Amino acid sequence: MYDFAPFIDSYTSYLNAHFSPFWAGLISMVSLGVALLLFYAVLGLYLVYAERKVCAQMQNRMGPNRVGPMGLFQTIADLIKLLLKELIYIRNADSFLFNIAPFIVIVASIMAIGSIPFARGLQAVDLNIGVLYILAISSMGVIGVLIAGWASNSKYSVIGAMRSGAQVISYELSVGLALLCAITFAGSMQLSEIIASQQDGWWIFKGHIPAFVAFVIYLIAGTAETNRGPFDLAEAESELTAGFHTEYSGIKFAFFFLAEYMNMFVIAALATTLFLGGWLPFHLYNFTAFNTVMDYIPPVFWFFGKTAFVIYVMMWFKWTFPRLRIDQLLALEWKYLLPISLLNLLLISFLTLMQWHF
Amino acid sequence: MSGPKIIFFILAAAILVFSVMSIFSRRILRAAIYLLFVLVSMAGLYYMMNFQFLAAVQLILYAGGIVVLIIFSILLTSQINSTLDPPRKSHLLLGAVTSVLGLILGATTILKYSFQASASAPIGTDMRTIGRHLLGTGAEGYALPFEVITVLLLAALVGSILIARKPKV
Amino acid sequence: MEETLLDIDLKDREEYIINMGPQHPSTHGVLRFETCLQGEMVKYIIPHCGYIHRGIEKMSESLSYPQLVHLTDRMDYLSAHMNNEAVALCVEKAMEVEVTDRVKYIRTILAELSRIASHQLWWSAFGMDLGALTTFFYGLRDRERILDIFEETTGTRLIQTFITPGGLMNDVHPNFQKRVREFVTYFRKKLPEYNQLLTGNVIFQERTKGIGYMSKEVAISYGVTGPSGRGSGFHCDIRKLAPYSAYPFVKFNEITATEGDTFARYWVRMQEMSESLDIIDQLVDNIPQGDYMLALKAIKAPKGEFYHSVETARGELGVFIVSDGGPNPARIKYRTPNFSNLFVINKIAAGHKIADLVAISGSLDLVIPDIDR
Amino acid sequence: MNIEQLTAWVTALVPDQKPGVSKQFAECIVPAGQLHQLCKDLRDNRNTQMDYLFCETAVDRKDGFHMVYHMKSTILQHTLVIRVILTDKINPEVVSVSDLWHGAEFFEREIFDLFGIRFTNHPDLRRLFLEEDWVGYPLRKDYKDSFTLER
Repeated sequence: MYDFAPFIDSYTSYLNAHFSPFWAGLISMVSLGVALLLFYAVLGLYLVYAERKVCAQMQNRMGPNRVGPMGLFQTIADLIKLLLKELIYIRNADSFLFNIAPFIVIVASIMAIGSIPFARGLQAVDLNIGVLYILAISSMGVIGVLIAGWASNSKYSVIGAMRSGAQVISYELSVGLALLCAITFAGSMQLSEIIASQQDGWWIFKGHIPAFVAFVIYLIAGTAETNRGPFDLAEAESELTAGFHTEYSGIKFAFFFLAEYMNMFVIAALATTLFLGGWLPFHLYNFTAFNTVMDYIPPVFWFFGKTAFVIYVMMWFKWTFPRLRIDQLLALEWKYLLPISLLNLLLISFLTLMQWHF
Repeated sequence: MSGPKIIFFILAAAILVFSVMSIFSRRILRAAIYLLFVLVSMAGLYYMMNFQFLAAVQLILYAGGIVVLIIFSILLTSQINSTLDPPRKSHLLLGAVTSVLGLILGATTILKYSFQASASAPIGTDMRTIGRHLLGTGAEGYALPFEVITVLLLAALVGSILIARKPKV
Repeated sequence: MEETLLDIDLKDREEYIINMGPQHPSTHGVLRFETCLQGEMVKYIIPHCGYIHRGIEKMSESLSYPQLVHLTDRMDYLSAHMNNEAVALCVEKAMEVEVTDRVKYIRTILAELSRIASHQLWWSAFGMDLGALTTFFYGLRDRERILDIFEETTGTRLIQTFITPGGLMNDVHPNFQKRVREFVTYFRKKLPEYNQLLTGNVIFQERTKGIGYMSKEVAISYGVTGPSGRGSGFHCDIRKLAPYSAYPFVKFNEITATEGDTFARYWVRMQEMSESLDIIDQLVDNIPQGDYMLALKAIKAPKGEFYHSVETARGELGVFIVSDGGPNPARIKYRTPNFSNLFVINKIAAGHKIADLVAISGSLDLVIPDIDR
Repeated sequence: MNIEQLTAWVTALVPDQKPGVSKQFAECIVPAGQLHQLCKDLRDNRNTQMDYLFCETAVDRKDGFHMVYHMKSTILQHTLVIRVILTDKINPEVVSVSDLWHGAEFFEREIFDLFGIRFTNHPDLRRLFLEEDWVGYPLRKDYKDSFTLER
């Protein structure tokens, strides 16, 4: 039920039947690219909308409610505004790097989205190193931030970029180790196999307390890696005005903005896939009636529901916590998260070796 | 021409162009970014050859690690307006001669060697094989213990920084 | 005497100077901190002021006393009532008249209300300085109620010019007592919410405790008064030391802390809010009947020099009037709290991180027009 | 100490002091030359302990610039006003007390900025509010510029 594989197979076989292999390949690539980009843009816009609504809820406000029903078109209107805005050129800035930085950031986040399984059979590429691939790609984003800060020829930006670099490089370790925990359980890096291994229960439930610890560490480190509050030191607006994107305007600023939200989505989607069973429905042990009803809900809803939950938690962090200081941030990673996650990984390896998980 | 071939040529061209630009760029950070493009294109080539693990490692280590390190050190040491001095004429000439010699040497070696397709079945490069080799104790094993020894290098680095650091005033 | 700013060679190439302000979110106004950094660490700070210097003291020399009260609102615009009161009290002292008890009670209630409003705005902005954006909306939500009360009685919300030499501009609105009482019960419930959102937060405590230590000696030497000084254990509450208006009639505590760090200054202000509620509580039901304005022929200070100070939301505001006996002062000097509170920043923030500088300057609660005048 | 005691104390330190006009506080007019030594004594002596200079200002009077120092002891809770009259109205100069009270450094910068009184031994005597190239000292009574309203 609800398998996308036959649909995609029939599409490719249709292309193969009607076009030469070259054109079939090209059309399938282009259609995939267009679909991903559209998805990316729409999702990014609505994540911004969601953040504004969540933030408003936390702050006893209404949030956007004028443009469209419940303000649904507000971010689209904002995007149009940003598109039409004048791009400011900065004297003495390295214009090539200045212009390319937002693209590096946004390309990194688009590429990461490609290998996330949204539902059964709905995945652009199912690499056998899926998790590693996403880690590798998302580690590229920081380069964009670094050169954006440097090329702006602004002191605030440089400080923001340096902070961001130190932060992302440090927290990548914890993200990686927390993901390794799930990989150790599943015995594979392929995202589809990881999901398949959770058929009889999500890892967060099957993996005892260590899995939960890994999940929490992943959430904290993931939030830090996306430069979001309370870890938004790179753009700490009370200290550095806007950090690395102080000098950006118009669509280039929008790129940074979109990429931030899409990175958050990638982090949440990865958490969903590795710990919360991806697009698998929620099942109660041997409670067949309940399980059948759950099965009727399409996997896409399950996936996006879980991801939305994780994203909500991350927004909740942002709107209730004060920001950390840079030394506290690094101390948190190197003194607490990293040792805990190393120990946790050891524990999980032991659990897996002994087959003690459910 | 098939799709993969087009992509191969695009990647190959990117590697060549960006490596040349990386060498000739006067601005040091730009050179680093061109280097990043070269490395990413190389990762693309690996993907095309289905060496996915290698590609990901290339991205993590080189693009995500080394280039970030390079950028970091540039950020810490140089100013936005500073550009590298143009090379001296004699150096330029010497470099050109050396590189032409190198090109001739490389090209003749490659052209003289007759490449033959390997008869043995291709080794699987999926994660399982790599993992077995890393952690294995048989032939081609012991990779992980070897890698762990490199921690010693890290310890030495940290130690040297500690010793060399200016005392806190 | 330790190293002064001039000793430091500004041309040193190693120095990395960034400007916090005048257009910068951390200074809440047009103030510039020329901040020298070493990495993330602040080496020294040179405050530059004068961006909003309007020459209030010079202007006041050509204005009559009831007129120059209007200018005082524009100094510390968050303590407008107290600023008015300071001038009014000083002129009344010079003229040797005493206002009715009704005026005293109303002045005190208004002053305490604006103290709460001011602390609320400070709390909101302080949370924002530390990156907790939600506090801003909590603080402003409740502050709005005070401003509504002000608006009903005085006609304006921020700079009221309601207290004037000889009494008040007008009598209070008939709803005043009822609405103040409503506010007190409302805000008593809301204050714990503030603590839940920010005070108890681990990150917040880590960011504020032990940061920006100011010893009592430093506070006295620099003349840091108000909650900032009291956070260092400096007993400087004019309401206690030299009670004026209705303060002799009420029981309240002077809040002091001995830690002297950012958290102590924060804590003092939070306690002061509930203390102010207590003061209002004791006064609002007992406002006596009487005239709101003394029948004075002319408001003229006799020849001489007069000094009076009041406790505004930020500390000691002193008014020094030199009079030749005419309708306007020969010289008027405002000893404003923020002026003295500002310059301690280099002393207490040097050696901390940039983020701490923002926290420390937030905890000093600076209102820039009050510095420049 | 009360007003009489304080005045007597200052008289003991500076015999040629004159009583001031203030009815509110103890006030003494002292010669400029003895100001710094007097302030130091007042601050450090156990009986006076004037540790808190809460206001320092200048007044432009007919007989010269009056420097008015309001000081207070936070321990003994008594207040004293010291006044110095600078008769030179063109280039007034007085010794700085910023080494005794840190707060004075900035009061004095403001006075320098607006009255043009020079403070000797001041660590950082620059204009505080006005631009470095501002001509004149606005709080002087004879200050004139093109845009001040005349009354």
